[in-house]
Amino acid sequence: MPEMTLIEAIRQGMDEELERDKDVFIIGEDVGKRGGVFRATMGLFEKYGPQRVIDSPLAELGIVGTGIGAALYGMRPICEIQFADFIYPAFNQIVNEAAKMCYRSNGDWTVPMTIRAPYGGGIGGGLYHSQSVEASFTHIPGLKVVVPSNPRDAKGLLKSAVRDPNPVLYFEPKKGYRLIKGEVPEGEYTVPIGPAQVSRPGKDLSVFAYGMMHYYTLQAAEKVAAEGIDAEVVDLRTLYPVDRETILASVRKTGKALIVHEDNLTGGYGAEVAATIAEWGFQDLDAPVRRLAAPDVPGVPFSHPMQDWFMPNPDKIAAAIRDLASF
Amino acid sequence: MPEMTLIEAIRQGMDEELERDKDVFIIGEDVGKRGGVFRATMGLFEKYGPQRVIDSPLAELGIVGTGIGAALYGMRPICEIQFADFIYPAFNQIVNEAAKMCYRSNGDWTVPMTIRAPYGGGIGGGLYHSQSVEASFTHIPGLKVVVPSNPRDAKGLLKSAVRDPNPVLYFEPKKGYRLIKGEVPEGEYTVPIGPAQVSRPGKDLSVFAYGMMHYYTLQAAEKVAAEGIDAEVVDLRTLYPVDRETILASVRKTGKALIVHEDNLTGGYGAEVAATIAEWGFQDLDAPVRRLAAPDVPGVPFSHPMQDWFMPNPDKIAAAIRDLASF
Amino acid sequence: MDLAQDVQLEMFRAMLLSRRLDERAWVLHRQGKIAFHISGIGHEAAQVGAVFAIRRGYDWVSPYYRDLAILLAVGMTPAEFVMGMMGKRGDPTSGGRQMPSHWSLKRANVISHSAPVATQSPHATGIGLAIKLRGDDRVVLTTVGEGATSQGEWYEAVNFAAVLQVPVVFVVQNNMYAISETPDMQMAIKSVAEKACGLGVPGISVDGTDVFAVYRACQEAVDRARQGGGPSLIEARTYRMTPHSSDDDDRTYRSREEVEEHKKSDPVLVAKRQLEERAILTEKAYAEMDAQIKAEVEEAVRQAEQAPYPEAEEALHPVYAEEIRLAEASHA
Amino acid sequence: MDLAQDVQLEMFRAMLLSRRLDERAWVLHRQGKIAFHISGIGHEAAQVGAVFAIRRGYDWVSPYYRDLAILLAVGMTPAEFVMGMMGKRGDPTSGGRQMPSHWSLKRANVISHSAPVATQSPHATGIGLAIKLRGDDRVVLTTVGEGATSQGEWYEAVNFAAVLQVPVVFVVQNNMYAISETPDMQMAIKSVAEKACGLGVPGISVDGTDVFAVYRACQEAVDRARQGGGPSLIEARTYRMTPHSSDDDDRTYRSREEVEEHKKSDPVLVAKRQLEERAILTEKAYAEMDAQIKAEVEEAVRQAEQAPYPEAEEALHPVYAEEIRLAEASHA
Ligand SMILES: Cc1ncc(C[n+]2csc(CCOP(=O)(O)OP(=O)(O)O)c2C)c(N)n1
Ligand SMILES: Cc1ncc(C[n+]2csc(CCOP(=O)(O)OP(=O)(O)O)c2C)c(N)n1
Ligand SMILES: [Mg+2]
Ligand SMILES: [Mg+2]
Repeated sequence: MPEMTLIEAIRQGMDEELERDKDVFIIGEDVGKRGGVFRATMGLFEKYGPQRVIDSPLAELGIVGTGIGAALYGMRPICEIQFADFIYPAFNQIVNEAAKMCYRSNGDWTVPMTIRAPYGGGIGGGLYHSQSVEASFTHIPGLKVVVPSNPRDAKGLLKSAVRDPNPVLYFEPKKGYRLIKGEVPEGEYTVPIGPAQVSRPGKDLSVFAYGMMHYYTLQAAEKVAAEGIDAEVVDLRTLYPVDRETILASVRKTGKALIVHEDNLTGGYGAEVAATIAEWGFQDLDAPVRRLAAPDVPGVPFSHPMQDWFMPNPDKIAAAIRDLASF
Repeated sequence: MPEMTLIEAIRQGMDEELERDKDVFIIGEDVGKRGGVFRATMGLFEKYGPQRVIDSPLAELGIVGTGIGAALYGMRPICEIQFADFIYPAFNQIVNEAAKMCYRSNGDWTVPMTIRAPYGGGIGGGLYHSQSVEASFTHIPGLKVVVPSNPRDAKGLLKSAVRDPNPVLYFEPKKGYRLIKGEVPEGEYTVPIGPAQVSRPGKDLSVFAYGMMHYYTLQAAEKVAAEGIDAEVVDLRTLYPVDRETILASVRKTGKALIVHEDNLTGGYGAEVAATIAEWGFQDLDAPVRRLAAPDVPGVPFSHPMQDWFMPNPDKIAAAIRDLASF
Repeated sequence: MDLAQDVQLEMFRAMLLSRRLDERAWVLHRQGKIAFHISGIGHEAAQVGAVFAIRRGYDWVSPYYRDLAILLAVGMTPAEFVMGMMGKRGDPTSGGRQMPSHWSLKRANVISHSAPVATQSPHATGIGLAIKLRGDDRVVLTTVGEGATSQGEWYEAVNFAAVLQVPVVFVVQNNMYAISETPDMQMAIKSVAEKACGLGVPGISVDGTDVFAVYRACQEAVDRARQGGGPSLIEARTYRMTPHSSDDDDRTYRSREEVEEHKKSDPVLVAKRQLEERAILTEKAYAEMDAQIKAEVEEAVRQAEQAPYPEAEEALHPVYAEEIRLAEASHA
Repeated sequence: MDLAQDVQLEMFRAMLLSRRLDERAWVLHRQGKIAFHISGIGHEAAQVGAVFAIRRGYDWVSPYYRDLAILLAVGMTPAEFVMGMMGKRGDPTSGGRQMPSHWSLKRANVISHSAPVATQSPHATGIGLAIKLRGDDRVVLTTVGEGATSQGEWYEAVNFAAVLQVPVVFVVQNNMYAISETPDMQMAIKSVAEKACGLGVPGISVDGTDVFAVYRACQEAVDRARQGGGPSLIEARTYRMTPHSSDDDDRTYRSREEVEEHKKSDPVLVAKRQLEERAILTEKAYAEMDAQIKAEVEEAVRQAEQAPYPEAEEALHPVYAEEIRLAEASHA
């Protein structure tokens, strides 16, 4: 199997879907000649032309709203939001329109649309090029929210997203674009939207994570393994709908749960995971449900000492694992 | 003490603040001659004139963005969003701007602004005149989010919101506008933003609620009291920042927790309350943390049988209380 | 007028049907049989003029809540409308999920819209883009009120359409009010059509109480769009003859004299006069038509009243497209 | 030119200081001493022309990221700028929280802005409203790029300002690119100034490489605003002479020839020629000024390099206004 980076896998996924289905097209800012500011769409404009890879005006609401309309007509738009931090102008279209279309029309109208957005911190982006925005969407019935943590899933989930008959938000951990490498199967495959995955079986405690934090969690698990702590790591992958079964099965096995994300603690996605466990896994628990997350400040500061303070990392995760394991 | 309705208390609060401080002004759609579509601002245009009660163009982003600018200059705007369902066009301004202003400028700039919006279902409003939107904001450091459940708090919290040096979202349970009546102290008083309140002390289990659901929860608690179940009811009132102390103190006392809201279950505000208890109240718990919330469908349906199915009510709450009490 | 006489009559009948049904809705509301009504009275010429300019059922429509006449003209039945008012299962817009007059009619290419104003405008642009990408020869008709043009959402929709040169006709029904607010509280220009020049699209303002004037303006825009000439903006100037909705009391913000004054240019009366002058309609033919329409409306109300409500559990689906079958099974 | 000679010289000096500092930033970036730079090279005339039209430090400014020359002209010191680039505690915009060039300068009435484009536009309108409500005689200057005018946010801001008739001057620095996209990908009109007619505000397009032309246009708009005449829209046409930012590679979307061609109308050269023609500046005086500025820039870099970084824990505050004291205490 060829090894590639996360962003290469995403690009290959888009390439194959554009090739496979002529209803698929990409729309976003600088996705054409520029190939996207992160180069996710590099080469696609040259290959598929300006009808399939469309540079849009600088307006996220317009990008998503136009995507919804095209999807209603039967197309399969991939909308690129340049940074997740800039998704909020489109919030009304995503939450009030795309998410509610199927239900409100009693199934007459559906919105088969993918919205891609790079998210996450630790890249010197300051408050507005570092945000984790998933929790704003993992509360909205009608949406699906996925976050890949490795190239294989990235490609497979992207292809599933494009083929999904519903609006799918596909958040890309941008710090891992070139940092995270891995094998990607040759030939056609998809990764289903829905199931989380136990990426490292273990018996002492369960650590739930996604995206870049999943990557770090695996590193932390190796660290503590050397100290005799056997952590199970679960890659949540699909954040919404919530895969409660996999979460609860893991807690049933280990009795302890730690949730890790780089979004703020309060009201972050970890709250729902914790609530799920506290409600339906209560009798399996032999320790408090812990969350390791960013502090409750409005964003990731630019200056390095403050950025480092903000971001979870393998050391902080390992410390939290040790702490919980010793409860 | 005079008795009044929830909406009268809100109006009186605004009236007194307009009177007290000439920097206070109201801006929104139809707030002038029309007095607001719910009549919350009735009479204020006539009393304070078009400079203090400003009918704006039909654009929520513009309302909030203009409010932020005025607040930066030192004014104290009260922005009215006609229905909470229409707050999303302003999401970017609230979340990326108002919330982050103080932090990002290292305290140089602050946004003393109140955003009022009627929220909640059960009024035949269908998907777009019934929404509970609080969970979209109780995750955003820099914001404060309050929801009054009775006239006394409504007036007192509104006055605190107007005087607060930060952006405060003030969500009004519109089904209770005229239904909820209560005594309001004469003369000047405020209710602090921050603390939740034990509105009915009890010993068997704790029920956490706010807004209309708090009103219903008190009714449910009376019902089950007749059956010998002594429920403690906590009115959360300030949803963000979270009053973890009051929540945990109640669970310490009762050992059982039920959270009630009319927003969707998954990712709703209840998730954070449950996570708080699962993390810091774990050793006090002798039952799973339960949530009673709306089902995970995209909105409140219009047609009555479906609306009734969607909405929590005193009977459903009483059933959930009985169920948890018997665990 | 180059329109065939039978088409002119058909247009008039569409206006009258909309009017009578709308009036009946107000009665149903007074009778306590429906909880809410938002009216198109005064808008019939704007709507019928616009919708007759497209190929109905073939072209696409992204409407707004006052568009009863448009929906009837593309084939929504009066009974379907009343079922929507009552939240009956047979409501074709949403199976009782949405409030009345939040349209959708899949079989006629009318997309579902919501309450937040102007949200349907970018959808029209997207449909236009899809039509262009597929190489189809359809056009999209989309409507809003003048108040909704204050939304950035509307601006971005028209701008995208202009830049992408897609076949969309943006019709603005300027009825002089957005609930209580007058146009000068929305914009610093005299006519919505002036917005066209800032967006680089052809713009025109027409008398929205004259169905044939609206028709001509829209026909030109539709033709241009279909031939690849891109989008247009059309303002149809009219007057909201009722309160904003059944929840509104318009006496707080406008005088009875003003409302009375505008009844003189009631679009149904204007059209009736035009057809009479053109000797296409006689008083007798009108009376017959009206009687027939009124009977049709009564029959619709009867049918709707007898129709079942949805079961509570139908509300569980379909949140996702995968559940559409489940939803269908549950109300089969 | 009715501007006093010393003011003209002062304007030129402001442009040159901005240019030299900006060039130095690129060098710092190549040296690996800073991680990011977004440049104002090519924008100096547009910015200096605009900011000299207001009462600096008295009027308010709601700027965007390229406005280095504006910030210097209202009193940000070069050292403060470099500290911002380096994320040093002394960064006056944010104490190292924001990325470089995300301005704020409280003491000069420059508000804090963020990265999402056009978000600062409605703030300008709100400040204008506050000025009007308080009866003050200030005006607000606010800027964006031409790409940002595609945002509904910008449209609503100008529309509110027009309807409320508040004293705001909206300046659009049209540099022919929004990252890789040209104006025809943003709008279906030939000039941003055409947007004015759809919004009911005076609009004008000026040569943004001519500082005095920009000054005259802005002065007129500022005077009108101060006298209660409401907002204006001014497009200053210029060219982005650098890649979008230090993260960009512009060779993928524009030719080297095109970039070279535009160097002929480099606004600093244009202004230098103008002052030479008016005999206000000699080659010798220029060389002296330049040397002095370069020394000033080096001194700024030296100071900034020696300045401390914030402590990690400073990041904890101030989330809320109540914590401002805590924040101040922690870095006292
Ligand atoms: C985003 C949003 N804000 C507020 C409302 C509440 N509202 C419903 S209709 C309306 C006025 C609309 O006026 P206009 O666009 O002129 O259409 P008209 O009703 O006059 O036909 C308002 C403010 C809404 N539906 N959506
Ligand atoms: C809402 C939003 N979307 C996308 C971006 C990413 N972005 C940063 S600058 C830029 C181009 C801006 O172009 P223009 O407004 O013309 O200003 P210029 O940079 O050319 O001065 C884009 C797309 C952003 N900052 N904000
Ligand atoms: Mg109107
Ligand atoms: Mg530009």
